[in-house]
Amino acid sequence: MIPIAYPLVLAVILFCMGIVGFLLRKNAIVIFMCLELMFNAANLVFITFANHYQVIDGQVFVVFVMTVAAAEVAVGLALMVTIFRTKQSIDIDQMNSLKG
Amino acid sequence: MNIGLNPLLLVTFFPLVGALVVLLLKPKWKTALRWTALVTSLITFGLSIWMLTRFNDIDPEIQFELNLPWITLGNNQIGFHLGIDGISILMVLLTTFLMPLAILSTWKAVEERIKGFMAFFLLLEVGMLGVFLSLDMVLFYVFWEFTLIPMYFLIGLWGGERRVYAAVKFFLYTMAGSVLMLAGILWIGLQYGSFDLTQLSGSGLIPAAAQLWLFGAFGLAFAIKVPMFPLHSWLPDAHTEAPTAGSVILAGILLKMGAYGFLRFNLPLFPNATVTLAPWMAGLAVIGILYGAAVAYLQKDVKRLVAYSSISHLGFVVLGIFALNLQGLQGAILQMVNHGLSTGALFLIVGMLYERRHTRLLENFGGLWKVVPVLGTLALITTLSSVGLPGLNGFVSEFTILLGAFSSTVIGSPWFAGVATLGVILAAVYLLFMFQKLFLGPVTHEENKKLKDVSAREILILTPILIFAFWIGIYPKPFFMLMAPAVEKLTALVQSAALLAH
Amino acid sequence: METVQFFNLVPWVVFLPLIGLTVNLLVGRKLGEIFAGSFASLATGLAFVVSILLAVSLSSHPEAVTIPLGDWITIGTLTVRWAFRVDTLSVVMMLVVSGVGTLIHIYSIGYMHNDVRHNGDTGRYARFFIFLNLFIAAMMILVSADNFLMMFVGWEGVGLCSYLLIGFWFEKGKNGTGNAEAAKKAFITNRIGDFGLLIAMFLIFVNFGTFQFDEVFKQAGQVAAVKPGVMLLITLFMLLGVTGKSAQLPLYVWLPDAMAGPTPVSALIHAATMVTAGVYLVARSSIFYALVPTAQTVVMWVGAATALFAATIALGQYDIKKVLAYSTISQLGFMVAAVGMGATVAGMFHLVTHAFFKGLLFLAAGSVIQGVERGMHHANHASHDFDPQDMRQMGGLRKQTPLTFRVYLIGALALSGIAPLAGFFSKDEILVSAWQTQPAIFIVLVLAAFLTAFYMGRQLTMVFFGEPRTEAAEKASESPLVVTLPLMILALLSVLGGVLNLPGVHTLETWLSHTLGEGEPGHFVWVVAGISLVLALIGLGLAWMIYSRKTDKAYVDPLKRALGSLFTGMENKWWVDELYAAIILNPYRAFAQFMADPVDLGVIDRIGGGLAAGTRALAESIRKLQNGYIRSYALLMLLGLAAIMTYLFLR
Amino acid sequence: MTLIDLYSILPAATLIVWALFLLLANFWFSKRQPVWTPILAGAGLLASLVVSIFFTGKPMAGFGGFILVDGFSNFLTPLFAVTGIFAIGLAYDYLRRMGIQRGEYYTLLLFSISGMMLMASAGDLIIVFLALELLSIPLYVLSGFAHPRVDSQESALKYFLLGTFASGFFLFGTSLVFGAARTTNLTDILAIVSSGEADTMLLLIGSALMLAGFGFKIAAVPFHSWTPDVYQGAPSPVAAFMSVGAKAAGFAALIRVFSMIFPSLAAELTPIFWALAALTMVVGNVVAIAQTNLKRMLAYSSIAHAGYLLMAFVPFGDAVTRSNSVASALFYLTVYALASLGAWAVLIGMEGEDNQGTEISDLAGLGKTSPLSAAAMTVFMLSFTGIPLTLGFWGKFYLFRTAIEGGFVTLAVIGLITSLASAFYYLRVVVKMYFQEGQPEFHWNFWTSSVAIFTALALVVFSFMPGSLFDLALRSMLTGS
Repeated sequence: MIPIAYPLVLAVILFCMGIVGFLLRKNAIVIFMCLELMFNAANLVFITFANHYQVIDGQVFVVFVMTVAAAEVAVGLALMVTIFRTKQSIDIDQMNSLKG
Repeated sequence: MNIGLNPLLLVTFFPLVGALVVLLLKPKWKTALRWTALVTSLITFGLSIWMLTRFNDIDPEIQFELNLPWITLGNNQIGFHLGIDGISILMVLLTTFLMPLAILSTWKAVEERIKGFMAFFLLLEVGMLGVFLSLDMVLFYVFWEFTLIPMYFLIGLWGGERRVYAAVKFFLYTMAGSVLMLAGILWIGLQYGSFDLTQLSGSGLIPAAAQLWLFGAFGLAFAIKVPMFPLHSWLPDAHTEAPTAGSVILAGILLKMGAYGFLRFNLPLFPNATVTLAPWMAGLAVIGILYGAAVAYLQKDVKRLVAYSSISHLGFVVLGIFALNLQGLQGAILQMVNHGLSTGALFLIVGMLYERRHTRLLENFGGLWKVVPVLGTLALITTLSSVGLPGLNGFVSEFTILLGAFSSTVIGSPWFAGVATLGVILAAVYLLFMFQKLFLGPVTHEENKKLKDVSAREILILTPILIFAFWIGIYPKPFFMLMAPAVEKLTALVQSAALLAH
Repeated sequence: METVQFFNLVPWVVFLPLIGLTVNLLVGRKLGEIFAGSFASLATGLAFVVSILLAVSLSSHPEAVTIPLGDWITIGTLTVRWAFRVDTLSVVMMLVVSGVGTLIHIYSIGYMHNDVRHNGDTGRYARFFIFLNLFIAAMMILVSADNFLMMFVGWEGVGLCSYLLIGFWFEKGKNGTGNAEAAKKAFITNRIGDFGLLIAMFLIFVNFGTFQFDEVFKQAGQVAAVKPGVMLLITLFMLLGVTGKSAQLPLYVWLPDAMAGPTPVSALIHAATMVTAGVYLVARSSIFYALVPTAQTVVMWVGAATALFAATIALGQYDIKKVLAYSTISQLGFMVAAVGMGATVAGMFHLVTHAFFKGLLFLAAGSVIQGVERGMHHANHASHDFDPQDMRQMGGLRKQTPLTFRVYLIGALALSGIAPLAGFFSKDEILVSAWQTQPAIFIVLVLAAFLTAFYMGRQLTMVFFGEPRTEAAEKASESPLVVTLPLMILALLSVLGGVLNLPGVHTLETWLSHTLGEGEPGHFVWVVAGISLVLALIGLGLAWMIYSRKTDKAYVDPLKRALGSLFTGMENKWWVDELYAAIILNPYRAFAQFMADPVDLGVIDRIGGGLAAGTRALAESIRKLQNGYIRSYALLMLLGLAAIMTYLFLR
Repeated sequence: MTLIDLYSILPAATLIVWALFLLLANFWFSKRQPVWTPILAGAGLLASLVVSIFFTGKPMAGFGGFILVDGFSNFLTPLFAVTGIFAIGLAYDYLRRMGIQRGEYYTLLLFSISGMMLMASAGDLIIVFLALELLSIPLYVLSGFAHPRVDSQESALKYFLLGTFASGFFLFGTSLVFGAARTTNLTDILAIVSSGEADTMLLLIGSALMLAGFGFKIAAVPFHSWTPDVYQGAPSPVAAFMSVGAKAAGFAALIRVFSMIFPSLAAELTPIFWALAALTMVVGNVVAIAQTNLKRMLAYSSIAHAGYLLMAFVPFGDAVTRSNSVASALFYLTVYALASLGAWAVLIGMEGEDNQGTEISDLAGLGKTSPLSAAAMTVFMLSFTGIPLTLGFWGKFYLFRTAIEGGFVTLAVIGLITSLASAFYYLRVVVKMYFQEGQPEFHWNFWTSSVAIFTALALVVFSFMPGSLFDLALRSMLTGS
């Protein structure tokens, strides 16, 4: 049996990687992948605890999260495509005309 | 009692009826709009006189009380609670008296958007009367804040060159004071389960420590409105930029709301704090008296000069209030009326000059007494009333205030009144300076040589005020009798608290 | 003995002039000059009749009578009534005010007829009489009041009338505003005095609980025993009021400027009646002063110093009215010194006689001025810098205006204290008191009396003797009967006024003793009388010797050569106006300016604006965080979260 | 699935079904009679409104506690439906004028509203998450609805990325709470937390992360940065809808989750809420002063109002105050919703192509050219400021009363002072409209103007009798309290 701490630490590391990636990368696609990383870190925690407590709630939650994430991908990618069409770029640092 | 016939309800909301009628009229029916407003305010005045005839002037208690449940919130009842006593009745009468005169003064002065002007003016009257008649703190606050809106528009739409600046400043300053008052009201309501003044006044419920900061929270709102030094800087701008009728009401009535607030709230609700802080308030009042007088002296704009004179005159009111004895308090209330009359009349006169010359700068006038002798004479009497010449109204109140303050045990030192008496000299300095610049000396400007003297309408506006100026100066007894029982009750209340505190 | 009592008529001394002014206010302008003038005179005359009736009633019933009219202010323990007090003191004042007042009203009918034409606005004829009647009413309130507060109404009321009448020709004077400035100066200086009186009244109320004369004076001894400091304060603050109204040091400066008013005003208000209100006040409150020796000393020294000081200035003046003005100040100083010494009767006596002869002198001076004005018109040189009041432009007028000359001579001699004219007796009585109790004061007053004789001699010589120095003086003419008749009556009174209180008879003394209490009757001291008479004669003679020689046109005062810079000081009124400007007016103006501009607009007005600006600056700086970059927004969120976490861990 | 289960989600379900139907119907209408799509969408919302009102006063739990129908949801569900109706009213003319008249707008709107309704009655963290996404994802799309306008796309991307970022925090927080409490059901979590079996540290960290997620939705400082940019870039009716609906839903979730499961952590969390509320009020109001664009000004104003709402929520741990805490927040939300929708309605009337006409200075002269709109706008501004004789005053009144009742006098004073600062920028709008000359171009439209006038009237008329609304809010109790 793997101690519960291991997957939890891994989840935290994944979550932080996601955050750091979000803050450091410029490409919207990569940033979006970092967000998926954050979601999946959470999924990992759910699974870990569900397994630890032997309850099913965690697994249920994970299934929903994955579904929702898929929906988000659909919306997100569609958005990026339309942006790429107008701006020929998905560098998020070029998206700063609204400010103040 | 039949609610529909309650005089307070009729007096307070009759102007609203007029305002609605005004809203139904077409903007181009200028004469109809003016007459509607005038007749409304006259009927309101009549109603208030009717109320006066039914007022029992030996009863110190609240009369014509009307207490309808309005809003329930948790353990708090907010009542639609109106009532009148000897302290508020003079304020109500002053309001209803000045209103028709102010409206009459707009006959020629306001030519644009008359409909809006009259509607706002009548709404303002509702708000002011509500302030003077409310006995529920929340209701009071509602009326108090509501008066801001019509006045804001009156200044902002019909004012002078810097009207926007003045309107916004007026609004923000007043609101700055009242937000803390709201906190105080809420705190009291939560702690003692009531917003009802009649239950809270003199109840001794509020502990002395809490009284201090509550006094501050309420006092700030009132001090800004009065205005007391150093919170006065909204006033010169608002007065100067407001249209004549607006200035009259602003000086005549709106400022009184602050002083009235002290009387109605700070004294009976926080008697211990009142006694503790009285020397400080008196000190600020004295500074205000001298400061207002000094600053008024060198103003170049007549309206600004009169505005600063208000600071000085209202300083007397505050001094009288915090003398906390009969002379001081009755003098203060009478001074409120007197300032409303004499400063109101001064603004009306300045307005008449402005209508003729379209300037308010002193340097553009001079020697007008020769050109417009009747106006000059009326202005002279008004000025003297403001100077506090014995035989006219201002003297009676200023003298009694100073006498009260001089002998006040609460203020504790005759120095306050002694120094304040210097204000009597300074008032002569700046007011005679003003009169000289306007009416004496040679006529130096060609445009001034052909000015028209007062019209019948203008005489009609000023005469009632001057009649009262003489009346109060020579025979103020009816006025003192009207307020005496209520003031005696208030004084007894505060002084018993003072005994406990010492 | 049962006689008819007229005490209930006393309110009419106020009402009659009020009726007069109301009628003139409504119809005076329409009905013309004759009506306005005579109606006003009639009103005052009737007031005089009432005063006489009151005096008659008092002679059989000398105790003070109070006639209440109505309540005025009633608050708690403060009760003030409109009530009239008839006693021997107030009736003396009433008689003087209405008597001299009536004469001056009549005089004005003629004088103002010319004056309004000379100054170019005939519309103001009726206004003059309205103000004059108002003055009589106010003065009557002052002297007949039964309490301090009502007296204060009259006190300030006469101040107002003084203001209005000084500024009667408000568009004239130096730079067109000179008269208005003079009026304002008078009012404000008086207000400074009133400040003192107000404080005194506050103290009276706090310590006595009432303003009513009888009740206050009844307790005076008691209070003085318990609180001597309070009594000292009351009397000294009251003295400040006296110095304002009666033009004593240091507040006398308004009176010379007040000569800007028409000459009847100078005679009535600024010589005969209003300015004596201060003397009246001290006389009225003599019980107070008797209890506070320190205050008495201060009062008498103020009076004596003023008497001498003003007399020195009078020496160096060229304006015919200014000389009389300083003389008035000086004579008021005599009266104040007298009441300060406790010689109240002597002070009142001098007050009455002074009203006669100084009223006479002013009116005669007015006659002279108008005579010269007429001469000016005849001479047809309407040059603007010609001043019909400048004595240097006169000379030899005894031929052109013989009647005026004669009455002027009587007045001047009375003022100088030549026996047996009125001034001799009254002044002598003051000097005797000083001789007996205060030798230092005596010396000062005698010196002042000598100077008085000298400047009157100077004036007489410059105006009436020698040869005319200008064409206008040459062509000057005598005034009509309506002007000269009051002059003759006043001259008669100036001659005979002394009988009021002849040594050994003491009519006035006895009369006033009902109000002021039994005092020690003044003796007649031959030495004093001798000294004062001799000095007066020397003064007159010296002046005659010095001034009668000088006739050339470029007039330089002979004294100037003799006294040098000392005379320059007199000429320039010892620069007191300049001094006040430097230490009071200009600093106040600078203070007001400082308060108005840097303080009010620069500091207090900016508090609100500063807060707003500060908020705005804060807003702009926070706004910079909102830079539009997604990553910085995310970082901000992360930092917020980190802060929350840190708090949770460190808690 | 029982009938109760069905009833419990009926308003949301109605909308979802209706939306799907509308998606199909739109193919038919979009080209020929585009006016029918909004009318049908409105009908759907009306149906949902009727259903929700019909079930008012019947507390129930559906799907084994997943859905809680209680006073709280009964208050919010109709509010969301009405907001939706107004949002449709605002949209029709706007979309036509901007040339983005696509029927999907209404479908997406209905989906989002159904998410909000679910949020209000969520009884399980799973539902909270699902509802959050259900309301957010359509909004991401709607923000970019005005493509190819670059502003709109930028706002959509910002909203999407930051929103998902915040969802990540929320999700991770949820997982930690699950780890601590072994369940995701709110009622069960409460039981475990109060029994003391749960790991407090995990709970605290979890709650902080969740707070970040909610903070984003309600636009609380420092999670607010997206708000002005998105409001400015998104089509105005969407921004209007977001400023009301999304904020209300965020608060619904915050109130639901925190007052149901974390009252025992109140000691730890209260200072955090205190600081968030103070910071939000200050930053929102202060930065709004510096705004020149009306949309951004309204955005900062919405941040500021989030701060006031948070203030009501600060005493959430106090059992005595809690009912007032929830009730005052709901009351304030309602008042704010009316004023905000109205203000956006006037703004929409002002807006031309490419964000033209949305500067505050563009309002100059509106008082003369369109007196009714200007008067309505004045009412909204006064209501935002909290001046009497508008409902805004009573909103603030109740709110500050709650804060003072909870003992947070200092916070109330901060709130009062910042509301004074807010007068500064709200008044500027009035100044522009009335006191300055100008010829603004106002696109009058019946539906848009109706929204403005209706909300303005409601704000004024109800201010004379706020008592019934107070009662309504006070009856909106949460399950378990």
